[in-house]
Amino acid sequence: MKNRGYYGEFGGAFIPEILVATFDELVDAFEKAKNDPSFWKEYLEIMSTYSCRPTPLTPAENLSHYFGGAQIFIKREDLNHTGAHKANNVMGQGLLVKRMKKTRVIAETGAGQHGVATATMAAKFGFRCTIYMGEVDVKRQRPNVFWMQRLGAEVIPVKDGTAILKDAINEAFRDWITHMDDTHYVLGTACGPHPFPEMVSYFQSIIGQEARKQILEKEGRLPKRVFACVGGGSNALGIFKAFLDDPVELVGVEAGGKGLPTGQHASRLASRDGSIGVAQGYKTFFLQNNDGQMKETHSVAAGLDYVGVSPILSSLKEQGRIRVESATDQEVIDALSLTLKKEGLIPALESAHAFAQAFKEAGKLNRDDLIIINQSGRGDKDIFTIADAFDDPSWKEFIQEKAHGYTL
Amino acid sequence: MKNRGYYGEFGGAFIPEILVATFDELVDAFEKAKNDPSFWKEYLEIMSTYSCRPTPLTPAENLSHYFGGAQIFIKREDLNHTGAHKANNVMGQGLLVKRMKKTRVIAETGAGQHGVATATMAAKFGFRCTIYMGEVDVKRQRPNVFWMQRLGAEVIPVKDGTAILKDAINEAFRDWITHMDDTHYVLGTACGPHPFPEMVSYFQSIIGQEARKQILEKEGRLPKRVFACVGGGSNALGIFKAFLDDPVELVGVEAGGKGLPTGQHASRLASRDGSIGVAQGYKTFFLQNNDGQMKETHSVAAGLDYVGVSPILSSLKEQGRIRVESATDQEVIDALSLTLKKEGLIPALESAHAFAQAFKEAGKLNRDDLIIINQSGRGDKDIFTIADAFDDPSWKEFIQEKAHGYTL
Amino acid sequence: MDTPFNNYLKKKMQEKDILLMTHIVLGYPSWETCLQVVETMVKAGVDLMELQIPFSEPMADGPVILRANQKALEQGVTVQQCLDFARKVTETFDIPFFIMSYYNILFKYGVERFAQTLKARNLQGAIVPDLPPEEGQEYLDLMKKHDLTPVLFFSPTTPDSRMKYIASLSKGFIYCLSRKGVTGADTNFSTDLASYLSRCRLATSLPLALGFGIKEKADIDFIKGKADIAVIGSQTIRIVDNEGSGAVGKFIRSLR
Amino acid sequence: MDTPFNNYLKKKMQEKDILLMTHIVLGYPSWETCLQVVETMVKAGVDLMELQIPFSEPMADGPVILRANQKALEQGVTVQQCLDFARKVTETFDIPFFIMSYYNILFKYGVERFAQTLKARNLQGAIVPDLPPEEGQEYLDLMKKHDLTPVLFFSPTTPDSRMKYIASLSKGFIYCLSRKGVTGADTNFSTDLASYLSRCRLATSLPLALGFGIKEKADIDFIKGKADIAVIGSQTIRIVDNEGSGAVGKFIRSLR
Ligand SMILES: Cc1ncc(COP(=O)(O)O)c(C=O)c1O
Ligand SMILES: Cc1ncc(COP(=O)(O)O)c(C=O)c1O
Repeated sequence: MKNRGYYGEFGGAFIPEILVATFDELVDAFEKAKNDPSFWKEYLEIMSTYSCRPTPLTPAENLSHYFGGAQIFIKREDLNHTGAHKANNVMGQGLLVKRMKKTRVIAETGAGQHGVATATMAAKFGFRCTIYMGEVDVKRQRPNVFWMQRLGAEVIPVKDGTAILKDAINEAFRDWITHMDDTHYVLGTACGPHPFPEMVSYFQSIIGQEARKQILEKEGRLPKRVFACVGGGSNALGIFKAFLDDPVELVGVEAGGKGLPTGQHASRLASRDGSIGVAQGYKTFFLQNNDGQMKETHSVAAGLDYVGVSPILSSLKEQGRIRVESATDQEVIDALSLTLKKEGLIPALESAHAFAQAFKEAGKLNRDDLIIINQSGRGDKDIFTIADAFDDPSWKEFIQEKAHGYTL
Repeated sequence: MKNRGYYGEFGGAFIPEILVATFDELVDAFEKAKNDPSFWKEYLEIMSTYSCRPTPLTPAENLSHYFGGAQIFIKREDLNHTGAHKANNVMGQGLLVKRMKKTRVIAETGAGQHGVATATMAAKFGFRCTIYMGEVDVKRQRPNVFWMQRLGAEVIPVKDGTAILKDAINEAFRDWITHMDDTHYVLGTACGPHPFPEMVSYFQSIIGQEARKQILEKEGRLPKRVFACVGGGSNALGIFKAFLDDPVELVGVEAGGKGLPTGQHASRLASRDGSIGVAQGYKTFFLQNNDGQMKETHSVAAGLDYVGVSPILSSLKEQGRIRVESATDQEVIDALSLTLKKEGLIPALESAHAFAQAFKEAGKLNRDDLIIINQSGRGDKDIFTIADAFDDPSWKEFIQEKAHGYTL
Repeated sequence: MDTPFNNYLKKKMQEKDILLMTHIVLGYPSWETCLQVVETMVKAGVDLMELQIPFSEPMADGPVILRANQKALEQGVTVQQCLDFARKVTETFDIPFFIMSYYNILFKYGVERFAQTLKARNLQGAIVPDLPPEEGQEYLDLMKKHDLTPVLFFSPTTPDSRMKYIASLSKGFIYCLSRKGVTGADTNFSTDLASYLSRCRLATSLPLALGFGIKEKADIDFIKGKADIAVIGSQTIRIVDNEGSGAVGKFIRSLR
Repeated sequence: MDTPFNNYLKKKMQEKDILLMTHIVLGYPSWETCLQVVETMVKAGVDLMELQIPFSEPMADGPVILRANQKALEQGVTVQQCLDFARKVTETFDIPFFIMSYYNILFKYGVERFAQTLKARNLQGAIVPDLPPEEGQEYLDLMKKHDLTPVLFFSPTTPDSRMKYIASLSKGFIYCLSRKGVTGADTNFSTDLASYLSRCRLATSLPLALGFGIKEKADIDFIKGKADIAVIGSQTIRIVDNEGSGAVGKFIRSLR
């Protein structure tokens, strides 16, 4: 095993022996690509012709005015192809897969965003594609399943465990353990065994590189704070990395679910409920019981509803380099609603966590302070959840009529 | 009345006397803006910071290879904020509304795309907003209604006439006739009385300006053909305008619906069923009976399902400068399916008409011929329609379960 | 300028302190009712009538007339039937009748043929709300050629200079919109309206018809002396809808 | 290298042409059944046993063992109960028992405390499939310190050099994965497997246990002489699930 990838005490590669060679190959391919300037160029080229990079940094004048504090800027990852920052990661890994001459990709997905992104990348690069998705999520996120299938991917509902994201990850590993010769596992976030945390944040770092350049060009100075939601941690690391050496406060926002005291949340770092453990191939803070069994988590945002968190974030948190907060489901819905009305933007429920926290802080900052919120994705994918959260009666009627039509 | 805006025998401003002053004011404001170089700069600025302009021109290598003929490029208007070229028009008119110091905007919408775009623009600019939408469309396109409302717009279902797009346009005019003092009517396509056809295509012309530059930069030569779907004509004119003086064949694609011979289509120019008339304030080809009453139209794509067509396109067609074809619902679904699988792109059903026609022609062209398809919007908004078109059983099940959940 | 129609108007205006013009949508709610309504109106002393050929896109009409248009079309009303009905009423009743419709009806029929038909059927002229004079040159010429009256509009948003221009192309009378908005909504009979009407008066020597929102005697009392013709549109349709054609006579008589 | 365990293995290997190691998931389907199964297996001549402490994320396990893990946890099985059960079987039965689990179970329990407990309860060692030696230094040291056997893995994808490295850290025997993939799937007993096993043999002088996919006598016949221990995992769970714990004895006896 060539390299284990530790960040402080976090990270590592806790993988079955059968995968060691595959990881060595991947580490090699990734190191080579990183050291080959043409690789990043190729990456930038595809991100600017297939997706819409650089994505804009939108001044949110109405929200700034509304809170009367810091000037708010929004990094628009929602404008990526497939609607979220997930595109950055899958396209990068896709290029790597081409270099490794593999012909099949697999991925886990929770909300379905990463599954759609991977299926899209696979279609573009001509790879065969299998997506593992917890059965519970398959039911909740049918629109994304529909698109993955239309994109030519096979979607396998995972019925084991709690039948959600973490179980899909296990199942993807099981597939990989079996088919590593022709298959690459496109992990969707900065978690899992080395080199995934490093690799995924490497591809996502394009977000922060752009944002830093954009704010300097526009405003001539750095932001005071940068906010990003934290599921696995990829969009957060993506925007944070470029600011690590700057006097910029970096704020990650986890899912507070029904409130930290209820225990129904997914705050591994912001709550006291997380503890260090080793699962899914890496060491980090997990929401687990004293035996080391993983707990059920809760969030209105499927993409934040995960037991583990990037080891890089755990380490940055322990070092005090980042601050981690949480936002409750209700705060998130309110932040989403305000952002819609004030700016005409529809953040994904995941991203709306970052907005919610920024809104708590913006008013207390000065008018010449700048803050950046990472809008990791767009919310129109979430219509079923958002309509339910708003308890919209005409939506229900619409669905009932639709259903009735199907019965006839 | 200052200016009537004719294109050959098409166009004009057939408006009630009460609106003449409002149109004169609008014509004035638009002329001034056009002649003020800072206006276009302001427009470019907002389109690049709020939306994602320039949108990419994506080489579709897999499709090109598949058809074995022309090299296919796709202009990615789907990557705009709100998911379609509609953003270009609404943001432009929004800037104009600011200049006219009006505080309220109204719009018609069929599929809901233009309604969402207008509601978004209104939120961004702080305008009050009312959207008129045929009751039939409100029922079919509930997701968009939901978003418009969340964006702060009032959505008024129009129950009159055939309760679809054209009736919503009439109703918007009725509102405008009543509230022109503080209200601007943001017409959604290059139709209606002067200056709308000119103004809307002016804002949309950014598509072709970019595309022409991009293809020249990438390939060093002009495309052989450019394909765009034609509803009202705004995305088609948007991409065509930049190529009008070039030796480039411009192909508009109308909705062939269930096939031209069935009469169930919306082909005003490509079929023999269209005839010249005057309605909704302008003269063009309409689908009407011998008495001049407008007919019902049909398309799988709500945004193409309109009785009239841009007078500018009617004129270009009559001059022989553009070719107009049609694609049937089935051809469109097939083209969409192929594009998903081969390129990982999800064109809107509207845009898929352009793809369908391009696919009919690509294989017959040479390998060094280039063609551009305008992907006017993204199709994930169309999931209800597309899932129905694919007759997806798990989708139906999902909706039925959802509905069942609401009944409990 | 002294056409027989002008003479008719002059004579009537001497007899009455205000004239009444009413409106029906042809074929709505049925041809029989239409005929009864016309008869009742004429008997009740209406001085002029607008016969609207229904159109699928009646942009300037409010809900009442809009729905009447729609219903008529759903029932299969054709332009030919409308013109035939018009012939019947001009043969039967001795007041001037105007065709009111949107321009596409004329355009598809052929504007010249339309004018010829109007003349042949003894109609007085036409009212086309979506045809501003700039777009209507051919129409104005043909109406003139066939000795018909093309009624044009003033609106509260029309500047004085444009009123003059419109007046210069007008014959018979000018249709003054009482306010912004479409047919059928309420109008505020206020000093604004009065000063608008005096602007109209200054712009033309033709009689002024005031339309949109006139519903009752009080409205008519208000405009007496300020305009010459009161146009009652949606209100009579409402009455026929709610109380039947029989109620229209009483309503008309109650107005003056 | 001549530990009591090694001596045990040597002795058994002299007696039999192949040894059998079986696997159960602790607490599945019930504690009673577990005890019956262990008893039956020992009586049927099983030479070694793996006792799996269930984990919520058993990444390397296939459907059969995975579901057994899950069911056990749903039934409330705890690590403490598992270790207590282990004490009971080491007290009752006279073969070596190994704890098999994923690393987080050890990590949360405390690796040192875990080793102490294993020793105190007379367990032979542990098998931790998600702990490659590079990550397991502390674990290896502590197992050594407490005279326990940490079983490491070879896999068909392990290069020769790495096999040597793993062998150098190993005690007792080496667990050779028969193929790519997780537990429970079929294995192709082919010349590939044979040449892989001779690679393994070259890399170590320790006995080789072959696991994954062994289901019947034919499989075991194939590996006799190529490996020293046959590991039967999912298959016995299947048999208990389908035919009850009683059927296990007959199955085990049928293998050799
Ligand atoms: C839009 C969006 N944002 C954020 C996340 C969370 O992932 P991460 O923390 O890796 O950015 C997801 C995951 O699905 C997502 O879809
Ligand atoms: C994505 C998309 N494309 C095309 C159209 C058709 O309009 P136009 O012909 O004006 O581009 C619509 C209208 O809703 C649309 O939503």
